[in-house]
Amino acid sequence: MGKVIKKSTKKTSTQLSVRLGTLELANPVITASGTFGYGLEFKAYMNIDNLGAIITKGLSLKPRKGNPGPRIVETPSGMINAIGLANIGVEAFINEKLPLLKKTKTKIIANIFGETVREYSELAKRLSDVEGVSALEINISCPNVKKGGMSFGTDPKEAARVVRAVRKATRLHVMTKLSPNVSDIKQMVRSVESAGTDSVSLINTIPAMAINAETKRPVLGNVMGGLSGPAIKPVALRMVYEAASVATVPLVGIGGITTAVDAIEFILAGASAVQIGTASFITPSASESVVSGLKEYVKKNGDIKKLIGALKV
Amino acid sequence: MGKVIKKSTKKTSTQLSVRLGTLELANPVITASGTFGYGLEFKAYMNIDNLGAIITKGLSLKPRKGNPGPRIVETPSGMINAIGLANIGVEAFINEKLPLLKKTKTKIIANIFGETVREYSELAKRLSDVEGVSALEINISCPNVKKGGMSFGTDPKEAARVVRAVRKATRLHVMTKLSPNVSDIKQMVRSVESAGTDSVSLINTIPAMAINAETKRPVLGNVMGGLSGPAIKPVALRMVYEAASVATVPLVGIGGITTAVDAIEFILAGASAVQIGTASFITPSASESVVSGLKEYVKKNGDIKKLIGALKV
Amino acid sequence: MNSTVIYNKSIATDVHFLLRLKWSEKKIPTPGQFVMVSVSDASTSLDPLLRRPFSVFDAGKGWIELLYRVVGRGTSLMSTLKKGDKVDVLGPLGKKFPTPKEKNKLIMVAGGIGIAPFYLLSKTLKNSKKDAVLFFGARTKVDARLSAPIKKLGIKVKVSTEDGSLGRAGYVTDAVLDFIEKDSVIYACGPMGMLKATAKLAKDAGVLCYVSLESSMACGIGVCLGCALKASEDVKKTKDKEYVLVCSEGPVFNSKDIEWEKL
Amino acid sequence: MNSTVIYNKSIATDVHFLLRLKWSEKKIPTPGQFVMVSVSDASTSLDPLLRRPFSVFDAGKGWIELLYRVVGRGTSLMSTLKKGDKVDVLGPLGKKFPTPKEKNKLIMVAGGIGIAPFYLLSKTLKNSKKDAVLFFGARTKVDARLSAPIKKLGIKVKVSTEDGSLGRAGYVTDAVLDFIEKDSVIYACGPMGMLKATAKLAKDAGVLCYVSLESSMACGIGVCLGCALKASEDVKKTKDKEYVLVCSEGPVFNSKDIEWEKL
Ligand SMILES: Cc1cc2nc3c(=O)[nH]c(=O)nc-3n(C[C@H](O)[C@H](O)[C@H](O)COP(=O)(O)OP(=O)(O)OC[C@H]3O[C@@H](n4cnc5c(N)ncnc54)[C@H](O)[C@@H]3O)c2cc1C
Ligand SMILES: Cc1cc2nc3c(=O)[nH]c(=O)nc-3n(C[C@H](O)[C@H](O)[C@H](O)COP(=O)(O)OP(=O)(O)OC[C@H]3O[C@@H](n4cnc5c(N)ncnc54)[C@H](O)[C@@H]3O)c2cc1C
Ligand SMILES: Cc1cc2nc3c(=O)[nH]c(=O)nc-3n(C[C@H](O)[C@H](O)[C@H](O)COP(=O)(O)O)c2cc1C
Ligand SMILES: Cc1cc2nc3c(=O)[nH]c(=O)nc-3n(C[C@H](O)[C@H](O)[C@H](O)COP(=O)(O)O)c2cc1C
Ligand code: FES
Ligand code: FES
Repeated sequence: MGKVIKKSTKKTSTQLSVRLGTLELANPVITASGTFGYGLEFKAYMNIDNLGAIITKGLSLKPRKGNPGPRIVETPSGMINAIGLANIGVEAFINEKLPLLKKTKTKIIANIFGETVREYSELAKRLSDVEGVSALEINISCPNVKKGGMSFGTDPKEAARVVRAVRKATRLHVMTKLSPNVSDIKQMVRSVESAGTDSVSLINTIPAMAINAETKRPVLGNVMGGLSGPAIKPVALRMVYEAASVATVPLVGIGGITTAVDAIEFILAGASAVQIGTASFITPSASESVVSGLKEYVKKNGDIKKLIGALKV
Repeated sequence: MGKVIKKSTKKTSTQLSVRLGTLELANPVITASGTFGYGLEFKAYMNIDNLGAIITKGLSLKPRKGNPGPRIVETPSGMINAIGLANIGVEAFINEKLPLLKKTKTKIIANIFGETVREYSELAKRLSDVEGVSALEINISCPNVKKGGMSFGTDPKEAARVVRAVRKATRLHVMTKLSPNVSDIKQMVRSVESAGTDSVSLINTIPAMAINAETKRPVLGNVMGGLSGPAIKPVALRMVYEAASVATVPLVGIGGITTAVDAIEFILAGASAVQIGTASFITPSASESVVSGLKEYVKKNGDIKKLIGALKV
Repeated sequence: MNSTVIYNKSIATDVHFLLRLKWSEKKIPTPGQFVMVSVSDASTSLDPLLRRPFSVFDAGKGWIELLYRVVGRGTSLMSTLKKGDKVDVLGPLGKKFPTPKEKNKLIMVAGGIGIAPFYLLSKTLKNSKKDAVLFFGARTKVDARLSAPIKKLGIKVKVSTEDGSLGRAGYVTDAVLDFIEKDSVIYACGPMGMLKATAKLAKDAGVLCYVSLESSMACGIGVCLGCALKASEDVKKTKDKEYVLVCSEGPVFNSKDIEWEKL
Repeated sequence: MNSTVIYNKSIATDVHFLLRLKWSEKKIPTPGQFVMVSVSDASTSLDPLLRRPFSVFDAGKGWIELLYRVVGRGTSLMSTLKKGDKVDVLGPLGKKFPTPKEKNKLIMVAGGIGIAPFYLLSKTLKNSKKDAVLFFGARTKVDARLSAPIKKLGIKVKVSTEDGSLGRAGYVTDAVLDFIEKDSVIYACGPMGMLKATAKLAKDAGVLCYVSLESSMACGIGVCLGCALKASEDVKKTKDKEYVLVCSEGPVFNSKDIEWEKL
């Protein structure tokens, strides 16, 4: 009996595994940058070994303090954040977090951002030198920094420059994370593809704002921030579907995913994997629940890979 | 006593009035195109005389049947519609609806859209010939038509072409309604301003999609549609605030407004008036409630015009 | 209209509820009409956002009753309503079932929760009541209990269950076939598949058939144009209409007016 | 953790509630810690989306108690909770009040609902209890009733009301001033203005002061970095930190660690 059960688990587990080009994941569930700390914080709430991959908080060359508060505000079925990419910096990450983090069998993806193309390529080099990082996710789309950031994310040529530089600097899998703040996401996909990205993740938060009518002031210290959570899911799904119509590399869907059903919707739209963001704030083990839900799904319906882009239009 | 009360009402009413360039409105509350029918339908639920203005369902030269169903789907704190600009056509509007509609003292604004620049200018001409229409709102941003529509809305040059043609064809107030589906809303504002628009309204719905994981099909007959409702309010507020930083013509804020407080937020961000859309579906008299709420506000705080763009940053 | 819950109790099964609300609108709902219910209070939650449509199951002096099945978020929330709670209701909306003629033999065909509008209709039947019959298709014999209130009114009820646990086994439409006479008129409400089959049946038999349809709705009052269904070729030609609006032109339609192939 | 409501009753006024929940977590909350409460069930509503933070008012074997004031959407929803309802709670979170030393004279300063964490703290005080005093600033004498439970524990309570309807009129901090001695230690919780004034007072008097702070929170567990407040110059220099996280490094801070000018 023991054997039989083992076998069926094995089957489920291969049926849950997905491949993003060179990057093989035990399952398609990845925790999104900035919503899962450096991974270790969640050990108290779930088994992080069960994830497909963990993406770190966005890393810069130097540590960053972030924006003045308030940094978050709730909105209908969503939230706006203006953290300002606060992070401990790549060296502290490598020295303090990575040694502990790489003990998990889950793949570690480092999310990186710079203010110049050069900073991106230095980050890529530095992270390629160390053991334990499986891929880099290039954040060209964070709306919360004054320099760089957004302009890379909305101009296909600038985006390609960043990707090309990172591509040259590393042998790791390169995932490029796109901003939703563009008229034509297809053009962005084509551009970062031709610059050599191995996969494309989308979407980052949507630039947004909240105002306190009583004080007549913006709610956020930074005035603007990025909208995330279930409110943006319909926009994210549309963008993944549009991206899938032109993409030749694998896509990773992000935006308001809280359940396994949400994940399946993104996979049907064309994503090979998904990222769980805001949902982890509400339920720290949300990502693990999505994995369990997908496990149930493949037990009944077979290989998850058959679902990728299987939307009947 | 009676006199005193009358006086104070009068004061309130001038304190609620706003001016969009040449267009004077008794109050800043306008019902959004496509969410208020041709206005008459709401007589059973509220006094339409209390509104600042009514914007008609989008009108085209010829009647349009619209998209196959399902045409709407609910999303977290929002909804997606893919009506497909179904409308009775400009002639039927002029002959059947306008005669009844112009009995209200509320200003009537005709929302127009075409598939070519020429169609826009013909619509503008036709509607300028008749009595009862105070302004035209140019919809260059509807995501639901295959031809025209979206491409006008996301390309500043194309948008300007449409506005210029309408400007030439009419002496009515021209309001241009912008799509949120652009990287740089400021550029769009500048472009339609230089083409001669008298005011700018924003935002239209955000392109979006819903998928039924069980049937593996898109929920909407048209696959994609436009997201509206409270979910998009933070994005709309941000865009109005950005637009206000460059606009020289008055702005009209739209997106998820359901209460007077929401309206005040848009006004603080820089809007001279607001439009109520999806909220009218949930409560047919929602727009009237916003007017009442603003009335209370100005009774306590004085002229609403002082609030326009008064955000302290 | 803000309405107070008189009671909200499960009926027949644990997913079916009967909700009685105070009703102070001047308009009294007629059989076939529906109401739109706000399941969340906008001051505390904006999700679910849209109202949910429900047929009027029964109506009396100062109250209305809805019969609903818990299928998703909105109906789950509704099922937690308690006596004294407030709920916002818009209506009555839509067109009623045409009053059957005296000479007509009324055949009601209901599938599952589609039975809801037939109670009020049955109540309003007068002399013709003795000739009226309800064919009720249910999943199981437990669900079939939903027809008890109509039976009590003195209407003949013929049950079919999908699992054969009560009455005839199989689709309700199969049962109807043998029963149609020349002066029969069919009123149907239920799942699309059932309505489609019923419409075909009526067409083949050459009898009049009215169907109460469902569609996703935002406004319920004919302004969002969201609830449109394809009209039949016939309607298209005679009225130059490609779509009909379920909320304002229906929910009750002559089955000939609908393009069944497109559903 | 899914928790069952034991009771949820209004206390002192009709906007203050005491919510008792079953508690099966191994970790027992200590004074000053907080929990994050999910006010809506995600299977029926995604709005409000985020959990709400609340200090632990009291805790016993198998239960915890929260004292809350209805201020907005989330707390309105909470106020409708009834015995037997389920609510999802995350915690205990954050750092506790440091245990006061025997020799210290404990001065608790609470403004409004800021009284919440002091009940559990007062309960844990042993010998020092006779020397502890709570200064409670309330809007009116009705609000002032919130201090009754602490009084019952044998703690001296000195009330100030803004409207002068009970105790001293004016700000609570004015009352504290005369009371500070050399070995006093101040624990404060309440509105920002009050905390700022208290911190200044403590600084001027050269006594130790701990404050329990609030900030907008998304996660409550130190990962979103949303709840950051500016750290004092001192912290900046010694620890190279510009911000402190209220949820994981607080909510209780030494008042010297906070940059009060930026609040
Ligand atoms: C005119 C009319 C009368 C109706 N009368 C009744 C009635 O008397 N009793 C009753 O129980 N139900 C009735 N319904 C169906 C009822 O409106 C839906 O069951 C309800 O809206 C579902 O809400 P939910 O939030 O629980 O489900 P959701 O979570 O919104 O959805 C659950 C499932 O129901 C489907 N659904 C959602 N809304 C609708 C809709 N408007 N029409 C069809 N399917 C939908 C979804 O696609 C999904 O599969 C009627 C519908 C219409 C249009
Ligand atoms: C560590 C901590 C402990 C707390 N302990 C208690 C307690 O024991 N009892 C109690 O009644 N309250 C406590 N609060 C405050 C409580 O969290 C808020 O009152 C609650 O989140 C408001 O939710 P709402 O949905 O009702 O209000 P909303 O509708 O979200 O907002 C209403 C008002 O409250 C403000 N507000 C919202 N969230 C917060 C927040 N997290 N911090 C500060 N202000 C906020 C808003 O700006 C707005 O002005 C505590 C807060 C923190 C951070
Ligand atoms: C508080 C917060 C911090 C974030 N920080 C980052 C970041 O550092 N780098 C990045 O690429 N994305 C960041 N994101 C964006 C998320 O990774 C994700 O793209 C976005 O939140 C949408 O997904 P969701 O709706 O599931 O949250 C952040 C999001 C939130 C809410
Ligand atoms: C069902 C529906 C139909 C609409 N039709 C039109 C239209 O014909 N023309 C137009 O310019 N905008 C149309 N809109 C967009 C609205 O006018 C408005 O810009 C948008 O819904 C955002 O506002 P809201 O969030 O308040 O609904 C439509 C929106 C909805 C929901
Ligand atoms: S539901 Fe809006 S038109 Fe029918
Ligand atoms: S609330 Fe998320 S870090 Fe404190």
